[in-house]
Amino acid sequence: MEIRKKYFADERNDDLKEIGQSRQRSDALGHVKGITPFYADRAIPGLLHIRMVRSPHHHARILGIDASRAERHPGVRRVITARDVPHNVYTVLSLINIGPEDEPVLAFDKVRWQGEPIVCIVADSERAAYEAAQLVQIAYEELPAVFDVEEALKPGAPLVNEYHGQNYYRYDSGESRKVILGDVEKGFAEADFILEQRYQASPIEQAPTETTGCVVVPDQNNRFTCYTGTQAVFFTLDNSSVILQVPGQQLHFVGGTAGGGFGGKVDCTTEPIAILASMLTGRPVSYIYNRYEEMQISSPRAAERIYLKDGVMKDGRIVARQVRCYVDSGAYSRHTPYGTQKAAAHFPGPYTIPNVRIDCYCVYTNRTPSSAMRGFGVTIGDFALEVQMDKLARLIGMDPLEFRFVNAYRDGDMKAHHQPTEGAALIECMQEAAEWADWPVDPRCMAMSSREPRRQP
Amino acid sequence: MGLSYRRFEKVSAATSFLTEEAGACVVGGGTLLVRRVNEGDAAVTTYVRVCDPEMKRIDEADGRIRLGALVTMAQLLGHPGLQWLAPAARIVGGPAIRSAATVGGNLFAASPYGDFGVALLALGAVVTVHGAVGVEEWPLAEFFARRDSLPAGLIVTSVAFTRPEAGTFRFVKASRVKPKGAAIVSIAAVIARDAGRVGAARIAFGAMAGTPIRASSFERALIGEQLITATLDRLEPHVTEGTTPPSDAIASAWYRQAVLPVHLRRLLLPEIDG
Amino acid sequence: MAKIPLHFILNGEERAEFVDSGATLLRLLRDKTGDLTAKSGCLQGTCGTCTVLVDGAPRLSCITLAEDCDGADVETVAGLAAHGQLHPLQHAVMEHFAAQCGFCTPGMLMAAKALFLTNPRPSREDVVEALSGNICRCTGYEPIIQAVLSAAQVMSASGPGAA
Amino acid sequence: MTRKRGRGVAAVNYPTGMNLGGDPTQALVHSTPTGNFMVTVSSVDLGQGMKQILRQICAETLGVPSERVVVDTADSDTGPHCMGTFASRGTHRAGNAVIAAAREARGVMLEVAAEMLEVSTDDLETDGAGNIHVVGAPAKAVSVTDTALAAHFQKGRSISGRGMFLVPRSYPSPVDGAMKPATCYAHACTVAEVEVDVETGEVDVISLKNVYEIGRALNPRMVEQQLVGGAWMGISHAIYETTEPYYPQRDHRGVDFNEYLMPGPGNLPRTEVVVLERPAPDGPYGGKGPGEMCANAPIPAIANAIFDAVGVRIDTMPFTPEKILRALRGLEA
Repeated sequence: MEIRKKYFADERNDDLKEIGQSRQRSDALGHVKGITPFYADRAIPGLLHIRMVRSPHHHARILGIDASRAERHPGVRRVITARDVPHNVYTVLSLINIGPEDEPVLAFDKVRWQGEPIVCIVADSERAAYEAAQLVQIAYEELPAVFDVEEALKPGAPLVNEYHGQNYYRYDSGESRKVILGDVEKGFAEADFILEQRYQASPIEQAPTETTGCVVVPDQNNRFTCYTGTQAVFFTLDNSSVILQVPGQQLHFVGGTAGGGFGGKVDCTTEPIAILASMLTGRPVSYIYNRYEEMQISSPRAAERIYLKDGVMKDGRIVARQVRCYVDSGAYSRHTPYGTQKAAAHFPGPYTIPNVRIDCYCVYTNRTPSSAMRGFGVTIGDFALEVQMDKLARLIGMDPLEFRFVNAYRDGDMKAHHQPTEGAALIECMQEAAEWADWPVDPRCMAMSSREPRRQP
Repeated sequence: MGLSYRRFEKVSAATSFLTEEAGACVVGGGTLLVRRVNEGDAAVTTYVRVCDPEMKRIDEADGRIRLGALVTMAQLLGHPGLQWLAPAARIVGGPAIRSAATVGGNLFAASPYGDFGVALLALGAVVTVHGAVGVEEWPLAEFFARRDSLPAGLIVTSVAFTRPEAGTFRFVKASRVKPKGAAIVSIAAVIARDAGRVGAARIAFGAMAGTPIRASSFERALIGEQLITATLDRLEPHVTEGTTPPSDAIASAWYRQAVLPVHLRRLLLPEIDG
Repeated sequence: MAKIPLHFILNGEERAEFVDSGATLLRLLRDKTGDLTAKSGCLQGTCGTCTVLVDGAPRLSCITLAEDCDGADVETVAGLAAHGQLHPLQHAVMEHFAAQCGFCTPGMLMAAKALFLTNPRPSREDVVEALSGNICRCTGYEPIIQAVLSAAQVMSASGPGAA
Repeated sequence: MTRKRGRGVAAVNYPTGMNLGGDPTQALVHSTPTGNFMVTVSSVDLGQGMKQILRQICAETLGVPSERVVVDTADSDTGPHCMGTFASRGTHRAGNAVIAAAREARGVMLEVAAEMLEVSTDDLETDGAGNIHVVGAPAKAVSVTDTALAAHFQKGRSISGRGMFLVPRSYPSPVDGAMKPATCYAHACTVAEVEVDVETGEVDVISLKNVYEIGRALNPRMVEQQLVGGAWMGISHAIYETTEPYYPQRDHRGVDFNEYLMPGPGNLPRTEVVVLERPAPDGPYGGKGPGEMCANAPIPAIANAIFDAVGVRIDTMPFTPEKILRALRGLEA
């Protein structure tokens, strides 16, 4: 890696002693000795283990649950169902006043995705828990399911989540988070060319090598210590406190060292139930996702479908961009209403476009609830935007990199979400890339600067 | 229920135990069975470890090679007389899998796994099985046909095949992830030439059905032909005949059938591939 | 479950432990010996984070049965640093910034050590093959490959028997 | 020729932090009696190196070597509140909180040193090596250790500081979406070169040239870790990964590392990284969050390179061999 200091040299001071130095990581020695303490790396005598009975159906009514055989199974300490959870229906973002509460810790009336947890087995060994889980009998009435974001929004589609009442998250701006700048229809009317395209991505798993989980130990003074791989200690502690209806001071979270996260460990799916199991049994309890659960039960990056419509001039200027983005939240909200809003803030990308209309929909379907992942709300949008940029350039017969220079945002340019651009550096990145990759562009591009105001046409 | 481990020195004793104990299963390298148990399959209640040293041996006599069922992929790779088989042994997982995974266990791997079985099928291997009724030898194809409904107590103890003529065994596995990944398709071929033309051919495909299968139609069509591009182009319709590939997380059935002829051509005519 | 007594060598020390019949080597190591260096990343044999050496061969301890290791010589990362000195592989991983979250690192180190036991002067291709059963989600593998190659150089420069 | 080469470019930006929920983080810094410093936070290190970065930020602010700083992360009994490690906020938010805490601690430290040296605090500077001295007179100095000992045992002062960094919540306008979603943006441009096998649809990424603008590379080797690993994840997203290969059908989902596809050590391109620095005015020493953004630009760059190579557009991620082969056959038809 090289740092090219010729750019923005006057904005940087080089008289720092620690900053800018490639010091060895303080955790490197622990890593190579194998002694970095991950949440499961504590020898705890008498540890109990959790396995979950999960829905085999994508969408079904629960008619009855019979866990009596599981309760009698050797090694089983406790069987937990929805009625044991003090505040069973929750949503993680209620902490920042984003509601409604829409997800049960343990399903009771309905299951809304294949893999949804229903019955929690707490046993002396993983083996005993697995055996008992197979003895739980649940009667279902299957319901029609919907898996496609646009199908889900059609009238008559199966209703996924009754807590919302419709298959989308209702923002204060309506069925979508809207961002509007200028008049997009006027822009299209002026444009020399119009291009409308559809992009899509399917869900992606964060796939950290360490699976999601926690180990809970009952502490003195009726407190519970939760060793966890969470990415958000207090977020998880506070949500656990809400779900368990216990004051936060009764909970002690220890974490800070995760075996990879990539956004996959911001939900709060293992800690509350493990703490509850510890409360109910008085024993230390571990709840560690197996690899199947990490791959298919933990929230993935949401699937998205994106429609981009652009109006572009022969000289390369994009004069209008319309975005319709459907984010597949799965059966519950988790962090997706927030990620969808983040997507709305990110479009139309790092380009200055006078007329923009963005509608981002957070849509409920009968799939694994989605949540954060590295690049949350942005990664798939960037894929769509930057492929679209390539197509637009070719449509008007311009070099794809030059086309980006023409439209790249600069300091002071108004963004679609009505903020002036500050600290732009896209032009300089492209200049460096052009030079380095030997990608010839017009000299006027190489003379541009993010700090020079755009000349209005 | 619970779980236990039983060790048997004699195959016959293990067979009797397996017949009596419904949840008992023979464990080889553990790559299939221990994983199943780890993932919660409570139907398995006893690991049966057979310690017969014969099952760990590699023997060759009169051009006939016998591999004990517990011979590992690592053992095969280290065997000086079997270096020609290395391409098929090396693609079975990373080194840690290969020091556990066995010849016998590979025969039980469901599609798209079990690539070594593809090689054995092309080699015309026979499987020796010990069961309640005694010792039998089954052609490998028959074993695969019966694999999902084997009688209780049956133990695969070895496989045997005739050493192919030098240079006639070919193997390829196409996978997405490199250097190791599950098969899009794997192909093994033993092709003997007779005066510039194909004299005999045994070709097997992996991941093109529920078990490894022989490319029977294509093999028949190939006899007497010159091994050149034009032949393969002409015979291409035979290549996928009889294949019923799975659609799975690696590839769809459509894709497997679409690229099978490409990988087959590249295996048979490596010098031609651009 | 029946408790089975096992004798084995762990990083050069004799050990005797009781295990539940049918337990894996990973459980034996983590639950009984206090050696927590082998990680439990999948329990499927697909990630390599639990890689240890058994009688000098790399094994996935999550799918290796403890009872098959009675009398075996087991090595983990805990035994890699001899007499308080880091192994060249450990040095190299640090120097090359080849660990991020660190969860795959013990398995990677043992996979690399297994390579050196049979091939002290590996090519890049050999290293790639040796690490092919170990998943890393952070680094993109290249720094790990470079670290292993450089450790091999250091070790071959310091003479045979260094492994 | 069955293999065709092409190259493509993509350029992106990425927000640091998200103000759409209110974005606070706190930190505490205190000195031990011998002048070592503890940073206490509840922020999480996922492998990106938070512990080390906060250590360097704290050391820089205090004016001591980073070896004298220990970062204690994520014990809810001792670490003050942090929203968590996500949205590229860790380094930026926790870093700023640590700066604030370290500044306060440094203030006390200099006051004690000033009393010991009988000068004004304005006349003092730190040498970054463990000493405090009079500006322009390095000999007139007291060590950080002696200062801490004196503070603790003689002066009755606590060399400590509290740090808070809050970006107030921005509520988007329901009418036009006007909002301030982030405080600063990182940038990237990637040029990808690929080779496509036209008979199988398989793509090999040959090289990635990545230019990243990340504010300030606070620890360049650690930045490189993120950027190289992130570029790999970009390739992985582009041509391998999904939990649902037949989306929106839910069949045949991968449950292990054999079925959940990612590039192996034998699938690596030549990945090169160049970093530009335009310091963020509100960033800790100008730093932004580079860790998330780095996976994004490679994906469309690869898509565009595939088009350049073989003339097909794959508008659905991931760009599997099957999608490419079907598109190629569509071209022929």
